[in-house]
Amino acid sequence: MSAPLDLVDATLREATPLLLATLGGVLSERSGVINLGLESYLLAGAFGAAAGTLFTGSLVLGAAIGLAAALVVALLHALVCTRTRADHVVAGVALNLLIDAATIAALVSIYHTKGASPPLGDALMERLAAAKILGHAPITWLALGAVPLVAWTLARTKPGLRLRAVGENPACAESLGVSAVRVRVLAVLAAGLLTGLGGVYLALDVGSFSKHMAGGRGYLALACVVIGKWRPWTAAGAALGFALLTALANQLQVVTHVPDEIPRMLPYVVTLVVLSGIVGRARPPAALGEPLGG
Amino acid sequence: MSAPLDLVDATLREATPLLLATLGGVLSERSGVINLGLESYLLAGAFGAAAGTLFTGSLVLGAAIGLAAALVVALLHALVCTRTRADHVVAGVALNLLIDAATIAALVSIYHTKGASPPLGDALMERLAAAKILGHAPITWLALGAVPLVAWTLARTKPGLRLRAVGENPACAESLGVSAVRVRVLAVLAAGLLTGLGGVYLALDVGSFSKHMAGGRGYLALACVVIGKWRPWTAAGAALGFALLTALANQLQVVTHVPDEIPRMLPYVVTLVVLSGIVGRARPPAALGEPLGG
Amino acid sequence: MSGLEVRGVTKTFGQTHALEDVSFRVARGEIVGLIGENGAGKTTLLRIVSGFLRPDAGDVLVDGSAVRLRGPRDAASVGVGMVHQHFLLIPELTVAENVVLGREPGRGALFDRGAAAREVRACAARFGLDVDPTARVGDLGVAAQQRVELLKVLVRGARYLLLDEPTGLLPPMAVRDLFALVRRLASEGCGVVLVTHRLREVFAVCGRATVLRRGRVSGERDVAASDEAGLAHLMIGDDLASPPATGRGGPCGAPLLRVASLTVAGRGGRAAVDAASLTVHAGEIVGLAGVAGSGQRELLEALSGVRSAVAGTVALCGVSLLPMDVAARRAAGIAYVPEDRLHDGLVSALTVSENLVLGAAPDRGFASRGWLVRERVHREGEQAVAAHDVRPADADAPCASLSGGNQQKVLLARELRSRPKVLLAAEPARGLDLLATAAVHARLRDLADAGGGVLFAGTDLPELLDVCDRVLVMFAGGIAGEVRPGRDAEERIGLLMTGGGPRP
Amino acid sequence: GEVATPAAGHHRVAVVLSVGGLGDRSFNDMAHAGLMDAQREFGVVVAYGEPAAMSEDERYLDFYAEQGFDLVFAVGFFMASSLERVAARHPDTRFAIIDAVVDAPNVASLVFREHEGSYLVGALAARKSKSGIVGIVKGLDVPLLMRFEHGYRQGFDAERAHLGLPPGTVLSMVAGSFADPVRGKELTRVLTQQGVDVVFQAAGQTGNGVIAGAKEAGIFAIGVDANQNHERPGTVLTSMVKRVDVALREACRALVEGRFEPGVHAFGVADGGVGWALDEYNRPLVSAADEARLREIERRIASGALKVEALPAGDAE
Ligand SMILES: Nc1ncnc2c1ncn2[C@@H]1O[C@H](COP(=O)(O)OP(=O)(O)OP(=O)(O)O)[C@@H](O)[C@H]1O
Ligand SMILES: Nc1ncnc2c1ncn2[C@@H]1O[C@H](COP(=O)(O)OP(=O)(O)OP(=O)(O)O)[C@@H](O)[C@H]1O
Ligand SMILES: [Mg+2]
Ligand SMILES: [Mg+2]
Repeated sequence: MSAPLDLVDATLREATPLLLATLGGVLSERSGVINLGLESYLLAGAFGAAAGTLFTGSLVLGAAIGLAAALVVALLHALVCTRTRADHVVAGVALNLLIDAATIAALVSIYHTKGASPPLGDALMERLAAAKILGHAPITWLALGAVPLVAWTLARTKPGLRLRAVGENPACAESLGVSAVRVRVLAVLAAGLLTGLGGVYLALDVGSFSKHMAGGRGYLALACVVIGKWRPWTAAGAALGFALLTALANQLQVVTHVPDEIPRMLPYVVTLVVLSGIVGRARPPAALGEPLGG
Repeated sequence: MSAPLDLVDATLREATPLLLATLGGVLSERSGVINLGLESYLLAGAFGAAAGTLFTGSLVLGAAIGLAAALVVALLHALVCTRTRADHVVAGVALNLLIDAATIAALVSIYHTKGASPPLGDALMERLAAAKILGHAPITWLALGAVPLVAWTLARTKPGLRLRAVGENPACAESLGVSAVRVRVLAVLAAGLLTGLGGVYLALDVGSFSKHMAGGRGYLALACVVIGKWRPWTAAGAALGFALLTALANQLQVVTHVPDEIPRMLPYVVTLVVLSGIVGRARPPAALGEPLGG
Repeated sequence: MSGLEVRGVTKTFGQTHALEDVSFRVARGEIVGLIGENGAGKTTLLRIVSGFLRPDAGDVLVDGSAVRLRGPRDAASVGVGMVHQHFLLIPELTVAENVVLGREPGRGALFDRGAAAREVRACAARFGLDVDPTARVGDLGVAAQQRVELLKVLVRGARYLLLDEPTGLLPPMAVRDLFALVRRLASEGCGVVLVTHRLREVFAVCGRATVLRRGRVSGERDVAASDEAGLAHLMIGDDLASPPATGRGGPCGAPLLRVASLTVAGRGGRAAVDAASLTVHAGEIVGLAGVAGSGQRELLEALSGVRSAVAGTVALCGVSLLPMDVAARRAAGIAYVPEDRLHDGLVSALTVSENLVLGAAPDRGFASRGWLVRERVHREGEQAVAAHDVRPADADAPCASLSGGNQQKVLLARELRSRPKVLLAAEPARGLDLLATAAVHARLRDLADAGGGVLFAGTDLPELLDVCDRVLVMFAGGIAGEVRPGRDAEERIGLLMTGGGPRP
Repeated sequence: GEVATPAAGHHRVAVVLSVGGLGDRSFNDMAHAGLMDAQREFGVVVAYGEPAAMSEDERYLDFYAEQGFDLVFAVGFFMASSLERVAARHPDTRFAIIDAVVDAPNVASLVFREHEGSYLVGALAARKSKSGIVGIVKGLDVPLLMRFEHGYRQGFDAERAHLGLPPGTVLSMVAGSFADPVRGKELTRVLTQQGVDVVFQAAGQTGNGVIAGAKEAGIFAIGVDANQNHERPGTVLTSMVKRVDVALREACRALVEGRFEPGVHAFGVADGGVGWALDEYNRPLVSAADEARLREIERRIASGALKVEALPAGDAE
């Protein structure tokens, strides 16, 4: 057991859901939708994956159900944020609180239990272990691969160009025949897909769903988006940085005896400090949070 | 014991912290600072009041310490949001998570417990009961009085005019010699004072501080601000509406047996629905969330 | 000695030398024209004098003594006020609140709204300005908003008034009113600086003209003793002997665009466009005149598809356009240069190339299966930048870094490169200098000569009459009449614009 | 946490605390106290860890198993799924889980018969209630908490019958959260308005508000899990305690004495795993007759003479 390698592994595990949510956040925010709802996509993805796997007995189907659940939540979010003049910030917060309560309600009504779904059976967990590639879950490698993919999509594809244009100036995009509503809905759905995959990872990694499982990772992902100045590579860098920080704090705890509130506060202190230090060219998309059609 | 009167009393109690945070949110947002940090002001106010009262043995001093704690948090928030180009949304979320962890850390270091502070002594609780006016805590009457006061300040005073001007067009205000930074800092401090008072109420009502005590009321207050279209009277109306809803749900629970998930989810569903339905003239302050000096 | 003077002022932005050793003065009671090409430094100079910018070197002197201006407030306190090209107003507040902000009347912290309204009303009455102090600024038209800007300066007792392109957005009557006010202020001892791209305005009101060229003063002339050619030469130098002629087109061809009884909903249940009918033929530039808010904007938006029509028909070469969305209309041959290029026209954070290909039909070859072919996009940008003389000639620069005039060139390049059948252009030369304006006019004529049609909406009547084959005049949402260039054309248009004259 | 150096002949016991760690004045603190008792009484070598996040639970359990500990405790319901996998990976290590059932050959599940303790406090409520209306505030509407309510109801009803009183009423409320004392207090007010004069809380931090509300209304509150009698002397009538420390210590004793057995071990009134708390704080509230009567009920439950139902007939967990 070599410590540096452990740290790399732990960082990758911590990074997987954070990275996916961060990339989702980048896509959504670059299209102009402030995405405070990432936390709810993670929760929906995790709940769907746990319940779906338990129900179908298949990991693939379970993961698909997790993604579908996240997509449904993202679709609701997208419609509220694009078809109405709703405030993005409040819509995101309300969605998070709603889905948090809804997953608990679903736990109670399906599994009659307080905090967590039943665990996946051994057979499933063994299949999960067998599916690992170089010691990591396939979703981890997907998350890493998604970074260049998202960067390339934004920079080099037509949908990417349109997404950026709508995030900056929806009126102009509309006048060129690009539907701003459509672009934003698709961007939020893409965010739902990526972040939902992060939620699937959370559930499959632990082997069950438990309430509040996202644990603020959605909020932290949004911080990564902003700290990374809305760019995929730098935002992903921020996510990896936070993951490393968390992994370090976890490893240190076994050795020394720090009270766990101190490491818990660290990411937010770092966020505030880094945010305050961002100056000059850190400009959000010009139409971020601006409702359409007014 | 008449049921309607009971309902009014229960609504007023529910409304007190929500109303204060909502008015704080109105002031902050009208000056251009997106205020997701209300939850942290509530927590700081509540913790300060509990710890301060336990330490000094005086309710007045304890309340003052609660307000001071909320003001310190608001000052930090104000500085991050005005002196730097930080993103208001992420700054607010990070602050909430930070203060939540910080109050737990403080509980541990002062009271060696993670859940709740020791309760205030009987003498203090009796003094609190004796201080009631027409069956309600003085803070409840302050909260009700604050509605016309905030409305009047915004509409009829020089600081109010300047606050609105900065929220709409800080560059224009600056060009006329009004310091946008100063106005926003003062607005956020006023939000800290009002919301902190709401936090003081939470702690004194229960007679102790316990972790996560704000329970999402800060987020709900922000929803009230937006649903109330950033205007004091209508936002206060939204806050009273939510309080009535909660009070009704509480009273109904004894009579019928509504599953508790429904009332828990209700405020957020209502928020999303109302938000979606707001059309036309619901326009946020033009410079809301816009950093200064770019 | 009384007057406002700058001495040896230098200002650089990064690599750009906006002003180099500029000296300039305006005496009390004098109206000075400040003219020059786009980017010559006029705005920069005014912003320095009014405290918005600090010079790298040089002094500002008011009535003989040097002043240190740390902000607009300092400038106001020594009697200098500026009216910006893009108004610095708060639409949500009332006129009175906008005017008194920062020096509100009232005891202590109280804001006395009545006193504010009285103060503003008194000042407005004194200068003959027509405003309602209790109106919301956002509800006012451009001309009224400008009066609010003027009031802000006048209430503060300005002795020097700096006006940056104040006529660019105004209809002719409002220009006349503005000039009357300016003359009156001068006669009361106020010094006025007027920045404009229209030389005839300099001849109309100014006593003296100072010409800036690439950040330096290239000359100062007594207006009475100069002519347009002389001033133009000072502005442009030997770059071009005479601007390219924009000759009138030949006989026009078949009808391209037919609009019949088009009606568009407006605010408050009124029709913004009310049963308008018009035809644009091949080879023709049709002007569209009217007081701002008469429905020109909504008409063009309805034709381009951005706004939906309530009733009527629109046909391009016989094919009905109304069922089509924006993309389909563009594919069918409609191009559109919106009035507000920053808001509707370009995405300023994207590069020149990206703006050029944004929304382009897939068959244009930038994209295969949705992936953008970078080289082709870049080449497209390079070509457009060269063909339209965009400066700096960098296709990968973000549009935000271009000057307003150059942004307009990019926009026009994008709309023309799809070889449209009909170009809808709102104020395509607004804010452009002499040369750039001439170039835009020439492009419109080229399109017409190649068999296209142009619908050209504008408020500058001489420009419209100079460029267009005929001018339609809108009034209250309808087409009030048609005027062909010729004697008295301007007067006839002016009459139709204000609701006078027979309806056709 | 700290890793103890193995000493020959000594048993080594590790405890993985649930998220939140020490200082919760409840499960974690009680588990720690039980571990210290075991160290003192049986000389076991001990270690404990406090995971920062639930996702770390499994790694902590693995860690202690790999370090060769003889018995590894998982404290809390939430660790069930992690422990299920860890136990399968380390078949030679013995595990125990508190407050949940894990079905594995090397795991002992230590659960509590909360309905028995709730029966006792329900009986006391019946003896103290003047109005004949008592209440319970639950954190969430879940079967686990149904056991509290059902036991409480049985004790209340039986005791009223024993005293020859007409049937009373038990009103039940759900707060929807374990961390909202303000709501707990408000619900207590609603109960008070209905005439409730004794309220039992099974709602975590929300319960702090229940106690505060009872204090304000001048009625009695009953604490839960840990002994909360000291929180508001005069108001807290008693507490329905779940002795995690007892469960943990008894498991250690079994290990040392070589009779540790996997499977479900339910701690109830008989073995002191659940009960009602009587100390200097609530002594003035409990008359000698009350105490004698409750001791009698305790004996009858312990002897099996009195059977307390866990759930109403027809309800399954
Ligand atoms: N934010 C910026 N960053 C970099 N360069 C800038 C920026 N703003 C302006 N420039 C440079 O300044 C030049 C002119 O800008 P500005 O908009 O002030 O011009 P202008 O004189 O008003 O021109 P126009 O008449 O064409 O509007 C441009 O060539 C541009 O390169
Ligand atoms: N904020 C700025 N940042 C960078 N460069 C600037 C800025 N403002 C002005 N400049 C530069 O200063 C030069 C002068 O610009 P200025 O706006 O004064 O021109 P102008 O004469 O007012 O032009 P126009 O007639 O188009 O209004 C421009 O060429 C531009 O390069
Ligand atoms: Mg200029
Ligand atoms: Mg310009």
